[in-house]
Amino acid sequence: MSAPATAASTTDAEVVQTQSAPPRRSWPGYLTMPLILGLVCLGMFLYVQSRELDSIEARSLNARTILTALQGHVMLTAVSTLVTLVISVPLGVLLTRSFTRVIRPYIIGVLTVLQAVPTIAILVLLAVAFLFLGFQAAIVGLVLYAIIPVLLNTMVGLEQVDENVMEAGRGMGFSRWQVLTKLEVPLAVPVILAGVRTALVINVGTATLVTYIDAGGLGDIIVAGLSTNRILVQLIGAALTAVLALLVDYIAGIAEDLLRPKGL
Amino acid sequence: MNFGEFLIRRADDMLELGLAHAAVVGGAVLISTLIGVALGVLTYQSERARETVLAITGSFLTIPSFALFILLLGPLGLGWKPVLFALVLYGLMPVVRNTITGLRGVDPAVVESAKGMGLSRRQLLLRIELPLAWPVIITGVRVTTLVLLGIAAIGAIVNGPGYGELIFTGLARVGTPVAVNMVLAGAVGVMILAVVFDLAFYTAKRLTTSRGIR
Amino acid sequence: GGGGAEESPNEGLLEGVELISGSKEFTESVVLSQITALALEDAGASITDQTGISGSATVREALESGEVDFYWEYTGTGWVNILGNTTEDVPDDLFAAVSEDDEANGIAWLDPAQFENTYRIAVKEDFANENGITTMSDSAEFIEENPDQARICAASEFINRDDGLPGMEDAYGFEYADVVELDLNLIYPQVGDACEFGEVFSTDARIAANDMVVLEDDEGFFVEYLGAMTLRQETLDEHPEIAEIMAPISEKLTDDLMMELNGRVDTDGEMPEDVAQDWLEENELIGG
Amino acid sequence: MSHTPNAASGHADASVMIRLEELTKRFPGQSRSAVESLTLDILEGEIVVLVGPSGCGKTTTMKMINRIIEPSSGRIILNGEDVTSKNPDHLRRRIGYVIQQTGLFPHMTIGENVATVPKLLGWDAKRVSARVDELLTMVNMDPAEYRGRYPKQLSGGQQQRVGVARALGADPEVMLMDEPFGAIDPITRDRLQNEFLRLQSEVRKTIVFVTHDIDEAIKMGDRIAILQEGSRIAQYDTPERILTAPANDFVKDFIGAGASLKRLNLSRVRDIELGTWDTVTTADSAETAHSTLSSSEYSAVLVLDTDGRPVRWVTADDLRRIDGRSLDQIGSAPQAVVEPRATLSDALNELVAARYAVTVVVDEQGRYLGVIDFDQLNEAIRSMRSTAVAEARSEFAAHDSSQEGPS
Amino acid sequence: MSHTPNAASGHADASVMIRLEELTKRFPGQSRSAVESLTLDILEGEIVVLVGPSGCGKTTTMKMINRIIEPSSGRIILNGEDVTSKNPDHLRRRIGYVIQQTGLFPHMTIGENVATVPKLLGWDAKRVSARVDELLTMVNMDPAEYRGRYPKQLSGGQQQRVGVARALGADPEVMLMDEPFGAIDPITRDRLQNEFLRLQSEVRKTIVFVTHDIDEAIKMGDRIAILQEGSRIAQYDTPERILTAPANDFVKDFIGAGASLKRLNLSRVRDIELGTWDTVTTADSAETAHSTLSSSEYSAVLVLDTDGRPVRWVTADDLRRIDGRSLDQIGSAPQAVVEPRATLSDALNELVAARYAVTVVVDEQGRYLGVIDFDQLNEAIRSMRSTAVAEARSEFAAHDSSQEGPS
Ligand SMILES: Nc1ncnc2c1ncn2[C@@H]1O[C@H](COP(=O)(O)OP(=O)(O)OP(=O)(O)O)[C@@H](O)[C@H]1O
Ligand SMILES: Nc1ncnc2c1ncn2[C@@H]1O[C@H](COP(=O)(O)OP(=O)(O)OP(=O)(O)O)[C@@H](O)[C@H]1O
Ligand SMILES: [Mg+2]
Ligand SMILES: [Mg+2]
Repeated sequence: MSAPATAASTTDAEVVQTQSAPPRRSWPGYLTMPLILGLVCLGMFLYVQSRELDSIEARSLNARTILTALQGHVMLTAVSTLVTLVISVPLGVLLTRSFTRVIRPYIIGVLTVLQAVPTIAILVLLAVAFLFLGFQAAIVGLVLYAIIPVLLNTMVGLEQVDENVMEAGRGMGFSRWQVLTKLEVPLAVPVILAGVRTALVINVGTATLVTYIDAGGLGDIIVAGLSTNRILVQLIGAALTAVLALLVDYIAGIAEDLLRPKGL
Repeated sequence: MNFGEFLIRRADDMLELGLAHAAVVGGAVLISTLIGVALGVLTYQSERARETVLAITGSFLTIPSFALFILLLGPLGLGWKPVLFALVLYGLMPVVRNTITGLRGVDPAVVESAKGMGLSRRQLLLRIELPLAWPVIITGVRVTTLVLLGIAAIGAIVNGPGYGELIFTGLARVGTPVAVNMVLAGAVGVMILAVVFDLAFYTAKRLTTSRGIR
Repeated sequence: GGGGAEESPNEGLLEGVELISGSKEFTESVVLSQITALALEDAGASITDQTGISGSATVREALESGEVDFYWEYTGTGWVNILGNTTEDVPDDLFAAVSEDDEANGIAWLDPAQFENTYRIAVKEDFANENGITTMSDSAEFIEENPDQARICAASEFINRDDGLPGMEDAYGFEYADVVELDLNLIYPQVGDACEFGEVFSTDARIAANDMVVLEDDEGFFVEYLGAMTLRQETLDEHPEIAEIMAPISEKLTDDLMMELNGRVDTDGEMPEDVAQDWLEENELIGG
Repeated sequence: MSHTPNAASGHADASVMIRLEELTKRFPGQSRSAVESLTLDILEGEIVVLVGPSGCGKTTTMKMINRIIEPSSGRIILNGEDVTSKNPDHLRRRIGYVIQQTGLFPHMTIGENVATVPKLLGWDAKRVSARVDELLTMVNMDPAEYRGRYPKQLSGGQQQRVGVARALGADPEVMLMDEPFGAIDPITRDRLQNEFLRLQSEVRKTIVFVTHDIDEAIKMGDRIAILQEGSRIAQYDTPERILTAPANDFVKDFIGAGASLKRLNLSRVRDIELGTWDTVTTADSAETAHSTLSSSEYSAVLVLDTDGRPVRWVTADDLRRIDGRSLDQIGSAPQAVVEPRATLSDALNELVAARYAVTVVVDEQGRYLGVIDFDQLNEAIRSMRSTAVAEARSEFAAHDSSQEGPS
Repeated sequence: MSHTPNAASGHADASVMIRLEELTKRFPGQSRSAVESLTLDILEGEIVVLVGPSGCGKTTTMKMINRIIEPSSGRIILNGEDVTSKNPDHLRRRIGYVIQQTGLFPHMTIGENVATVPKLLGWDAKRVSARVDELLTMVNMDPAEYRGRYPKQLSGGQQQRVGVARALGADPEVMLMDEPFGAIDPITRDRLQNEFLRLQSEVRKTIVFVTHDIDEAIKMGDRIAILQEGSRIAQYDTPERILTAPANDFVKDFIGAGASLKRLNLSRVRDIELGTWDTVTTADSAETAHSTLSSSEYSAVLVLDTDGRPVRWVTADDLRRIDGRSLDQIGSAPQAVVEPRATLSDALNELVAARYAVTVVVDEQGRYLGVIDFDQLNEAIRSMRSTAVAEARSEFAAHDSSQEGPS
């Protein structure tokens, strides 16, 4: 290639490129994140190995406890996210249909209100007022917390779809359902997924709180560290949470690359 | 004492806590929005930059708030300062993410014609791209606000301002008659704030989103 | 406060001194802090209230960094949480050991009060009566026989400490079938529901309020948790009067008294500062 | 204007496919209606072209027919059935639609875009794929190259062609086409138009076609509705009649300069009587040619080969300088040559630049049939016009007398 | 093809505004280049029209000129300055751009859209507002009605017009216009074209204009570049020369049927010598008319009024039935009348349908100047063509001999 083109101002060249070719990550691009996360884990492992642990630290920082906590956390995140999706995407779709215009503000209002209450308060209230504990209560708390990001983004995403495209679809005899599934939802995927990824990260973070109602997860480790003032334990717990969040977000990123319509 | 009586007896408190809560959350949202939009704007064109920024702001959200508040206590002390700081960190990700998504969704034909008219990068951004991405961005801000309203309550552990005080005091007395009232009062307070904030956002979205793209 | 009818015992000792009161989030800690604050104010100090900080670690951090000037701590917590020891080797005079070791951190412990707020296991009164359980040993037996009714609600700290659940199970030679990990506060309402046994603090008014009874630690396993006021050594050096002022008060703080004061807040819904004020005035520890 | 020319007049026999009754659309917040009480009949199997100035309401009218825009008032009757309040999805599946802004689905490849309706109809993959290729080829786009691309990777005209291909996918009985060829170059457009007309002559769909190009309207339309602001009908008639008997100044203006020239597009050489010219054959001698020429009123003779194909114009001058060569080696080659299926416009085009001001007409084998000169064209035009005017007059009278009937 | 007609040949004197050198664009993942080594000079103050089949690379070429698409290789020289690697914003502010897809800003009202560049330039509010009104009026849209609307509330053609108005806002020295009138009806389009040409005659901007409409190209272009796939230049020449001496079959095909008729658009009645017809005046008696007629080769005389304006055609028949009426009360009114500034195409249009196969030419006051008959047109065309062919031949020879020079 001749000099002039390469000398072009970089920001501009990038714009042009993103417009002409759908951005797909290269293989090295895909590998960076797991590599970094792996290294972080390895670092933590080596550091913990090198330390004399007292009995309190040892009680939290052992493979069995960590794995159980991790597994619990993954379950919490996975199930709550799944439930969130199952609730909020269809709800978002419903709330963008014209026939729900009247009830729309109320439903959103209620959900907003629930979202804003600190999860810890919801958990406590569930536990105290309904004596509702454990995994299921935790899911309720997490879901209430994650609905709004997905719901709002679903709605905005759907509202943003180009009118002309929908008109063309309707003009071709697409039923409402087909317009929705074949055009609106795919075209709203980037915005919806932004909401989902936000919710996922929030869920991974918030799920550390459900340890207070016997729902396990990495919160067990963090709170153990917190309550006995063992910084190392806290740090490991928090770091594991962050690693998990980034990993989950990374996987969601791959899902987005696959789901994001390529023509956009 | 039922909940109603409790509220009436604590009405002054409720109002005061509410204002404090709203102030710290409002401040944090404002700051996160400014920083978040700026980060989004700086990174949305480059795959690597935006993934990095999202990973970093995302991992903020995973730091347990208890731990973060305690961490901040040393440098920032007790009260609103650590709370504000932590809230800003927590609030970034939804804003950044939606800013990026919104900017990337702007119709290339429109960007092209704007460029064709000689708008500078800045003008393009301020006059065309941001206004068009605005509905998505403001949704991110809305999510941030709601998330922060909740987290702000946890700020009570470092004696931060707001309804968290009621919630945590209540929590500390669970099993006693006032406990549920207190937690409930705190929760209701936050809920009311949520409604107020959300109404504000709804109005702001309507007022700030051009009729041409509604 | 000037203009009072009654003469204050410590009039003017701390005139012009500014102090910040801290406490943990639970009632007893707040009440103790309020009592202290009122007493010091009575001596002329002006007090900024920063009570109700959540978590031992938080409030301790606040003390060390000067965000607060004093709060009440417990010897057991000091030994394990603050000084990072385990409880396999608890010294006989725990208070002496803790206060000595903590000097290195620049924190002073005033002489302890007469109450002890330690770990205990509690059950519902009905449950105790029905099954004839009054001591820990009884419970060990019961658990042996009824593994399906052997669930304990406990908070993270208790579960993870040697002087908590693991050590206790060793000492009494039994094992709970299920550990329900909860926030400390959630335990009181959950006993009898999510679990049969619950970890409680001995002076907590909610024990009585929730119709629970404490099982006797007949093996004497639990570490002592004497309450004592902590403050930075430099504060104490500057104002040694504080120790003088607090000594008579600590004298009077017994288990039963604490239980009562806690109860007035928790059960009767009074404000901690009112409870503190009443008690101090009643006992003429401050001027009216 | 209360007198909207009755659309169905004179067509009572053919069945009406689309009837619009007093269709009105007023957009919220606008002072004027975009479409104002439009009444129009479209017969089965015909192509009706809507033309009119930008913003006159053509697109709005189209969108009301398939109910993408709900009318403010009025009725739409499809094939005898009032569909104004029917389920619009079902309605739309019977109606193909080419949207003005192309509206390709940006997240689907070209192939997927075109395959949309066939897939909707549940065709099997092989058939769909074959159909996609067929349609893309029809709009002059190489399937191998374009099938896998995304809309944003196409040029404007290519996008529009994909839009057309997509709308044809399902072979719907009724088609609405909103400026389908607006962004396409003349060669491709001509090819598409012809392809379209060929298809139409086979399957006879009912087509409503919007264009702003009056030439296209004349070429494509069985009837043309010239619309004024608010979709008020200025004239609704056959292309011939619109060109020769414009109803008013608006129509006249809209047709623009060159109405007569445009009119020539509508007739073909085979429709008029050809003139004759003096001919000789290559077998003839120079003398024969010379005598023919001297007895002719023209300054040249046309030399035909033995099969009767014109090969040369030869003048007296040429003959003088023949120098023993044969007749097909002198003179000049005839250039203005057309076949009978050429339009009169083609003939005139040749004529204008032709030597001897005459166009030679040959049959498909290239054999001489006759000539056209300007006077013949002039006469043809003039007679067409007088017929049209007479027709218009008599119809207008008939219409006037039937005014009392139910409206 | 290595022989790209040298763009600048014969124009060495006028200064080159835009020079494209070996400009190439290959989109990622495509096998063929969208633009392949295009070299083109555009002189200051001229309108160059790019025409070519859909997908041949016109839009890509335009976007490379203002660097919205970065070229894969090659150089762009603007006014002598290599701008290939200059800051594109500064470049673009000197270049107005009408995008093919209109690209209006959906969040701004029409008024705000049009005001964009004037505001950028920091004009005060009053001046901006006046300019907006002026521009909207120019594109035939009532400012009062449309200024406050949003793009989605406009019809397709209206949107396009706003796009044009917006690009004109700042009065840039160079304009790139990508099918600016593609979706506009002929009347409005004609008006816009004329307005544009009028403006251009005053300010002489340098304009690159893309269209797929060869008629528009002929009307608007000082020079036309006919492009083949990959933006390869098939011919780059004046409209006259392209019509009369197409470089190859591609160009011939692209011009399409009716090249000669199109050619007639380029000349005006005043450019050719008028014929004469026998005239009498209304003051003359029937006998004078009769004698004029009988000595005439035509079958009718033209009756002029006392000011010399044609009022009647009168034939022998008419005279016979005069019954004492004056000459202006018999015969038929002359219809085929044009003024000298009419194009030959207008004249032919009249001629085709004219009684007596003749078009009457009158001056601006309507006074008789002469007539045009078909033979005159024919001759005019034929002489134009031979001039063009001769020119092309001599130039080609000159070009051939200069092949060795630096490219
Ligand atoms: N982003 C892209 N990626 C790949 N190919 C492209 C892209 N944009 C355009 N093309 C191809 O480049 C060629 C030239 O496109 P361009 O838009 O310049 O054509 P055009 O001459 O403007 O056509 P039209 O008259 O249809 O607007 C076309 O074949 C088109 O398919
Ligand atoms: N959504 C809308 N809101 C308000 N006015 C509208 C809307 N859509 C169209 N109009 C107006 O209605 C009129 C008719 O629009 P329509 O799109 O039907 O015109 P058209 O005949 O298709 O024009 P074109 O040839 O330019 O495409 C126009 O004046 C337009 O401004
Ligand atoms: Mg339209
Ligand atoms: Mg183009």
